[in-house]
Amino acid sequence: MSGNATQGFSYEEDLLFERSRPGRCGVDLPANDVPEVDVRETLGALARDEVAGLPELSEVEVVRHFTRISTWNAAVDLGLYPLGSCTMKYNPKINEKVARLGGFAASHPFSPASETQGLLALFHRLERQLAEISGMDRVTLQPAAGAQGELAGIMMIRAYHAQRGQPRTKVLVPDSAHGTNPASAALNGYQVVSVPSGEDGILHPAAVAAAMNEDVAGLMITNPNTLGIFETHLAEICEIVHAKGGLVYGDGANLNALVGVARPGDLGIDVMHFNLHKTFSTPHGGGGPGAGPVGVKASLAPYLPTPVVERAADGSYHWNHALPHSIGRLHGHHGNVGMLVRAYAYIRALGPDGLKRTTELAVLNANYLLARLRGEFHVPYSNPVLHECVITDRNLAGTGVSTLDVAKRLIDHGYHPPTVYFPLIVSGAMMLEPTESESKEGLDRFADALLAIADEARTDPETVRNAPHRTRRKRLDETRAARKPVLRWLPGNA
Amino acid sequence: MSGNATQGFSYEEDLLFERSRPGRCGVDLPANDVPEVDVRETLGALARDEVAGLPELSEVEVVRHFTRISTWNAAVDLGLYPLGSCTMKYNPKINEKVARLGGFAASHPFSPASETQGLLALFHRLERQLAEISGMDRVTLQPAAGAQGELAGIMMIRAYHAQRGQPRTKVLVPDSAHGTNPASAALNGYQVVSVPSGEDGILHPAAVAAAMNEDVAGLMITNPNTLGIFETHLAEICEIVHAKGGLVYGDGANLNALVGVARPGDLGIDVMHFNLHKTFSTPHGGGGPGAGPVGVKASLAPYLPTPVVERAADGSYHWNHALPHSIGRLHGHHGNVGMLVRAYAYIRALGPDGLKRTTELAVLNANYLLARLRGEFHVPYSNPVLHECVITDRNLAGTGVSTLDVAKRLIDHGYHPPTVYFPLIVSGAMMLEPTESESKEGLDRFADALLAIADEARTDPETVRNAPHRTRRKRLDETRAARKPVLRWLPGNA
Amino acid sequence: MRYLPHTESDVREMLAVIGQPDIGALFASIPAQFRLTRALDVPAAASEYEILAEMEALAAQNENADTREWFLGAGVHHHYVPSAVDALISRAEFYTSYTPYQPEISQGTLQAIFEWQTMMCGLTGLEVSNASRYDGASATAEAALMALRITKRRKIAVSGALHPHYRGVLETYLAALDFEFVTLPRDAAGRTLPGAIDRETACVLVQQPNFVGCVEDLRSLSELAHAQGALLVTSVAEALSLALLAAPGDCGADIVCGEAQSFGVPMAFGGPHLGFLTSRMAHVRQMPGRLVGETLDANGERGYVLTLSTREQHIRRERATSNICTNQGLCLIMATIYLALHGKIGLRQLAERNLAKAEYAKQRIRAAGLMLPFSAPSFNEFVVTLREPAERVLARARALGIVAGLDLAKFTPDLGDALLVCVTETASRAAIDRLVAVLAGAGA
Amino acid sequence: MRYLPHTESDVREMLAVIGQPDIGALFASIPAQFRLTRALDVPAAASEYEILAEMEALAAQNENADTREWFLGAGVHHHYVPSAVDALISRAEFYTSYTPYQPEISQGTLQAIFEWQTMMCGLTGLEVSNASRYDGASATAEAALMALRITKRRKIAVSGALHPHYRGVLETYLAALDFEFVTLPRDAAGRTLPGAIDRETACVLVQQPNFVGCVEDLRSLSELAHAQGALLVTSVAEALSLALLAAPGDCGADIVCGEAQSFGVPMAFGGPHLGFLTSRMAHVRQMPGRLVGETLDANGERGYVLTLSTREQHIRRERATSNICTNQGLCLIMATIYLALHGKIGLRQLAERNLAKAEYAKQRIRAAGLMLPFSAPSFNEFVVTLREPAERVLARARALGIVAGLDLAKFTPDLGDALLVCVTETASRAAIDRLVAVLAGAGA
Ligand SMILES: Cc1ncc(COP(=O)(O)O)c(C=O)c1O
Ligand SMILES: Cc1ncc(COP(=O)(O)O)c(C=O)c1O
Repeated sequence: MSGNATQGFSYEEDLLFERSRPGRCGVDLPANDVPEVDVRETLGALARDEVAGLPELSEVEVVRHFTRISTWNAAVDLGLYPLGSCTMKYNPKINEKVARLGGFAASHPFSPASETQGLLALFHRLERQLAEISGMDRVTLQPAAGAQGELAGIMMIRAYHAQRGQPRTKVLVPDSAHGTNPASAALNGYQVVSVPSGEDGILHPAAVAAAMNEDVAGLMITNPNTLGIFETHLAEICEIVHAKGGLVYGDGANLNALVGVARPGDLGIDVMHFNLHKTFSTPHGGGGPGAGPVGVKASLAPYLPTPVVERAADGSYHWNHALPHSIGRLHGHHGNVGMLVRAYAYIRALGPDGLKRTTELAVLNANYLLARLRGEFHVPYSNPVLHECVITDRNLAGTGVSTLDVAKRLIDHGYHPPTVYFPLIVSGAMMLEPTESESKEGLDRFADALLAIADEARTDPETVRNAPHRTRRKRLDETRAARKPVLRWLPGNA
Repeated sequence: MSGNATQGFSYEEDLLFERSRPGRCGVDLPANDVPEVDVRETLGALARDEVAGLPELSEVEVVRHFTRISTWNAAVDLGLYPLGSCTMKYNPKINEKVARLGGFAASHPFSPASETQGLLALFHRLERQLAEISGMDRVTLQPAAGAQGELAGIMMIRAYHAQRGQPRTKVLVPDSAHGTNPASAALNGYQVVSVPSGEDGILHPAAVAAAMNEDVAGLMITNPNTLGIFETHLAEICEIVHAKGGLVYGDGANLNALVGVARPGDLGIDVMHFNLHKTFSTPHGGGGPGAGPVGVKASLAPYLPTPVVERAADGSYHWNHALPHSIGRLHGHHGNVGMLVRAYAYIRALGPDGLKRTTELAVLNANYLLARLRGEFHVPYSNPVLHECVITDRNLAGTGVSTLDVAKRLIDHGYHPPTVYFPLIVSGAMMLEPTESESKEGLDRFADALLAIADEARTDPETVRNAPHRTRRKRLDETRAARKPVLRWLPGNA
Repeated sequence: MRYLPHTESDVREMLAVIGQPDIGALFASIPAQFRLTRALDVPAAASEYEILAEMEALAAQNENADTREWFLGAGVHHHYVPSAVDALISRAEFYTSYTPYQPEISQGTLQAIFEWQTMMCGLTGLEVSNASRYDGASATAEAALMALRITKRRKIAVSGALHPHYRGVLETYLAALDFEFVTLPRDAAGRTLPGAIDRETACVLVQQPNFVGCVEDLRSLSELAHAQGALLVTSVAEALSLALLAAPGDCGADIVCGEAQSFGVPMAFGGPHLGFLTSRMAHVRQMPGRLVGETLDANGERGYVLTLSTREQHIRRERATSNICTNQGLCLIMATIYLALHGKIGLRQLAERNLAKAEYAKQRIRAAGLMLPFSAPSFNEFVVTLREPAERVLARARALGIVAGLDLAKFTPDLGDALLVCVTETASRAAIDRLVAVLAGAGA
Repeated sequence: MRYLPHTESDVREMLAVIGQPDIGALFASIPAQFRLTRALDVPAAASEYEILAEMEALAAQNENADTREWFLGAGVHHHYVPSAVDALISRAEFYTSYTPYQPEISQGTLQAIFEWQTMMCGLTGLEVSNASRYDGASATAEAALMALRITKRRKIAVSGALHPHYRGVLETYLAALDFEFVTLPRDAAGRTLPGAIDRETACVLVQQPNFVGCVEDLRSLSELAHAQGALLVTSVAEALSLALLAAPGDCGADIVCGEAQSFGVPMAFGGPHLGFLTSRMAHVRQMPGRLVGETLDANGERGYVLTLSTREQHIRRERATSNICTNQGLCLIMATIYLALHGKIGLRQLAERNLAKAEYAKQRIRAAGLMLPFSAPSFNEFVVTLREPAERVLARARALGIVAGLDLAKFTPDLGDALLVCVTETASRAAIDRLVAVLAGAGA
């Protein structure tokens, strides 16, 4: 089996609460230099008697607990993590270091602009850079993730129509779209109209034209789409939407396919979000934090969330809260600043050539991987792909082995599985995004593993269906978890 | 089998050189702002054409390489590491943080004292603290590890005798001593005379008296000794040595048994080393760096290595290089300063009560472990132990299972083995030092594992003899490695 | 480029396998007129050494709590973070992984989330906790939305003492939806004055302690709300207060939401922080965001998985309970480690220490002849009425290396020249005394 | 106390199992009169928060390369360390483990050491490398001892241009042993002048580049040494020079030793650093310190183990080739990561950059009318003759935030008012120009 992984030693570790012993504590406070206060006297019935829900452990036990459980995770720093649509690229270590500088990490959002010029300058530069990269006119850094960026974008679209005195009720979303697109539109009170993709996996002008009318606020589109295919009719589609007074929202999750090569703004997109935790290398943190800045054309600039950072003639920076038509505030403060700092450092590291080269190699990797797999695996669409590709389990029909089984078996080979069963328009989809961080030989090892599994599906399907075999925990029963949910530890439910 | 460990997923990873591809590089230099130079022109034949021996990899590959291979190590942060005599206690994280402060990590040994007062103050305080803890009068922080501390101590003993015009040729070392003791004495040109321990594992006055004479420079003794037993006759032994003009060197490796409870200096020790990486929690770093400060009584102070830090009347600190009788310099600069910083932070964290409590609990843990194991395992000596204990494989005689097998089988249970086959005076020794960092339930799990192995040795000796079974690599062939040594990678020797 | 492993020959070989002459050909699907024919106008590539220098220069321009005496809070609190927290979240297995979609290789993250859920249930006195929201403000907005879904009513009674930024985000999130805001005024003591709660009211939404630092009487608020069939939603901006104040759930709160930045997450100019949301089990299917549940593997061993996902966007799409996908995972792990380190004893001691420091400050301030406008008890934050514009006091304090608090002029003009002062365990008695001296006029 | 897991009841239960009434009883073997009856006189326990504050205050009093323009080297060199190095050695698996005695659970450390050995062989042009010594000074002393063992001779011809501290440690280590030092003078060009090498000579010991920065002609020195049956031992204090200068082994050196701090190890006031030692395979059994070798496991899989331990103290005791036990393991891993990141291309570029910066500085200094006493080529360090006491120049420079170099007055008085200046990749052209201006009298 693949030289990429084997089986080894693994630690077990109970829950914090099971390791707890009354009287232990992992911190010590400085000696108290002010008078003690009597809690009851000060707070009366407003106080609680004791803290509930917390364990009691010493520092060494806590350190061992989290060090041990961490070893149960796959991670980008341990190997290929080809989770399609998530752009699991390498997270440079220098970004982690600079984000921890006291001037960033210990700064406060209510410190006046005059005392935080370094941060405002960074905001201003990053906004300009993202605008240049995307071909948009203005950018807000406030959204905490892509989905919040979508919400912000949709809200600006709503504000735009409202101001024109023509509120609209519908938003068009291709059937290949990510779940956050319809969810964001709905969260902002829009009715979602699903638009079918064509045989070739992309959106066709006719389909959009058929759905487009004066009651449609706009279209949300991902380009390249979730199949990794460039929406070749996008310009025409934008015209159709614009002709009916609608706006086009661009889901920028797949921007890693375009940076330095093409700009959504040039393609007719009116508003889009960036996933800094994808295209711009900020770490995914086991589920976040990310950052989802939003870029807009000038027409939508009046609706940007407040405050916006501005540069005065004297070169100093300040916050502008006075945007009369702003959709208002989306985040308690200035967004996920720590991620903005990292993304800025990433753009500085690459420069114009490096950014473009990154895109080229991300696309080269996806195409190489597809070339290695085509034939053995069914490829649902023949159109050329950019930064990611989708294959399916169709060719495994009859073996009893499904996409899920292939995914689990990949784990035994030392790989995080691809995104599976998405996009929904492809049955048994496996969505592979290697990113530019993977070397040719790394891709070859990965392709060999997938091919070996396809082979194994025919020769020894049971082994595939029962995978993973090498992990500390075997396949987990998700149905059981949902049937009678156990969502917290209670004494005795161990 | 023990709930402490199981088998899981493990990554494989080739050597750096096998992953290398011509043209890759993991760093970028800033643009050059000075004229390029022609190497040949400047250096002629003194230059080499190209660098040999180095691989070529990108940053992401290097990060993955070392992250992956790191997962093959056991570590204190992952669990009990009861390596006797090594005091593998918890390494507090705050110490790692403060040692990295620029004012320490980016400071230079040739910066004048006036510009490095913070470091000199720390040196001075740490010296005072170690002197107080050990009952010695002066301390040098220069030695890089315990063994270099031993060498420094022996050199001071030599200088002491030389100055009295009576150079001596022999050093007494108990047969239970650590290998560095005789090696250090020999490295300084002394003839080593081994003194037998008594039936009860400790040194007896008679044995020392028999070996002691005017040609003996001194005695090296470890207390508690390598069996974890306090040398109850030490005071008398010191008198015997002193009576013949000799000096007593104390090996402080086992100081974790005494801090705050008894002081070597009060027991008659003239010179001793500290292992800051043991008693004072500085991390062992996979083999170092450590730090081996040496404390001396006033009689040996004139011979301390130079320079020594001193405090002036005005409270400022300076280096004193003018010690006419000094043995000279032992280290290129001021020793392993980063470790001194960590040890200082550790002493500050514990304070007088914490230091003593640490000793008490280290001793409690060793005694508890011994109580749990006594009976099943043979205990060679009945004397009470302090911070560590020694058991043997005697009771396994006939099963074909030896100490080495038990050690390897412990790995399957998720524990680093104890120190084995040391001290040499105990056949099949297993030397267990849990340290104070281990909780009662942790010790119980560990004892249960050892007892289960003893049991298994009788019911299923093969399984024990072939251990470990759960690790990525099974038992390694050390004989083969030594027979035809392969000490570096060469193209094609993979 | 150091991040890119490809050699020239790799590229050639790969193109050969793909069957394309050059990389440009891979972009053939992009219409020529849309291809960028110039280099991006961003600064030239920088080495690590240059990046570090530039970032240090930018960082040096920002006042921060590492180098000042700090009394500014207002929802972002300066607490000491034990070094073990950063050491542990710096494990690549935690910070370079993603959402634990594949449980067999994500048990570390999943177990930590399960532990977080358990601790937050205990701290808030409720039965179910999700795995983070973006921040306290959006968590509060989503809590309100959740209340609307549960009660199917269309009125929200919001405390006037809710953090103005939370109120702002709430309004942004709800702007497009059909329902009505009623604002509950603040009484003289500094607490929310109930009233205007009726059968139309979906929820009463109050902050605990509220924006001006006063501790609300949740029990009576919940009685009033429940009497009308409305829910009590409690928003907590200073999570440490949960260790000292009666658990909102025990006081009748149906949903507790807020900001857990105080649990080991850096202030970082306002983010990334850690929104949280807990509720009664009865409402779990209306809960937004990820949930981790316990289950068994094929061998019957205990393990953890993401569960009840049918609430979520990737399954439910436009009918999901929220649009959230990427959340604040690593901040959740920071907080879980922080809470594990402090534990039951340490967190309580810490909260009591905050109370003691703040009470000492209040007493010194009164002694200095300054007015504290509110009589309601506070935790670690309170309002001081000044004798001059707060701006001037703040400027004087800054000159002395003290960040004295938040100028309330913009937020609660009715309070006149007022400052919101936050005193945590990080303030020494001497620093507090220096603060009081400045408030009282020193440095003028 | 936060580091100690024991609860009171744990202690009680454990004592019960042991069969002792109290902890005191466990120390019964210590004679009463020797038990400490008072508390240790050390400062009271401090919280993390207090420790951090105290340490930051101490650190702030030390001039350092993070905040100054740095031209001070002399065996401790300021180079930029890529952030991946610290991120990786901060893996607990590396820094909280110990010597890999148990290979099955130490393969990470063992493989890294094997990789280090391979790289150092390539860089020095020799066949075997050990797994670190304490530092360059003691590595050099042990190299001399090794030469004495190999040749069984009793004379050591030491270059007068050896780092004075290395010379000091050499003398300390050899003080007790019966043999003789001969010092080889420095010629006008700054190189070691051979001579006084005879059949008694065990080795010729030279530093490359030498203490005054000059590059020695190792080939001719090795010919002269070998002609007398002596070994050539080359000590390298600036390991980066190995990327640019002819490999000592290729020039005939039999043993190469020195300091690898330049490979990613912080200056840290002089330690911990990284001593290294390489030699010809023929001498491997005389080599001090640990060696890692390749082997197979029970399944025939490749793995690594500590090997040839019969040379070492834990086996050979007084007959061991050295007394070393704990060495500089983690520094070795830092250097291995550093070298892997730079690799063949990066390390060469870096070395050439150092040369270019130093040559630029020399040219500007000459242009400023100052004298460079030595004509021999240099790498990144060289001597400048001043027109005034170095002390005065250094003080002026410090006032401008520049640490200009090492005052040679104490070390090579024969050079008059002289400064040893080190110029690495970290010095910008502007910084170099500022330095030259100060050397030439600016700031007076
Ligand atoms: C195509 C697409 N759109 C939107 C999103 C949502 O972005 P985020 O997870 O940052 O909220 C994702 C993230 O997975 C995505 O893949
Ligand atoms: C008893 C004893 N003495 C001396 C030493 C040598 O100390 P170091 O390894 O720090 O050189 C050790 C270390 O293992 C030891 O256990």
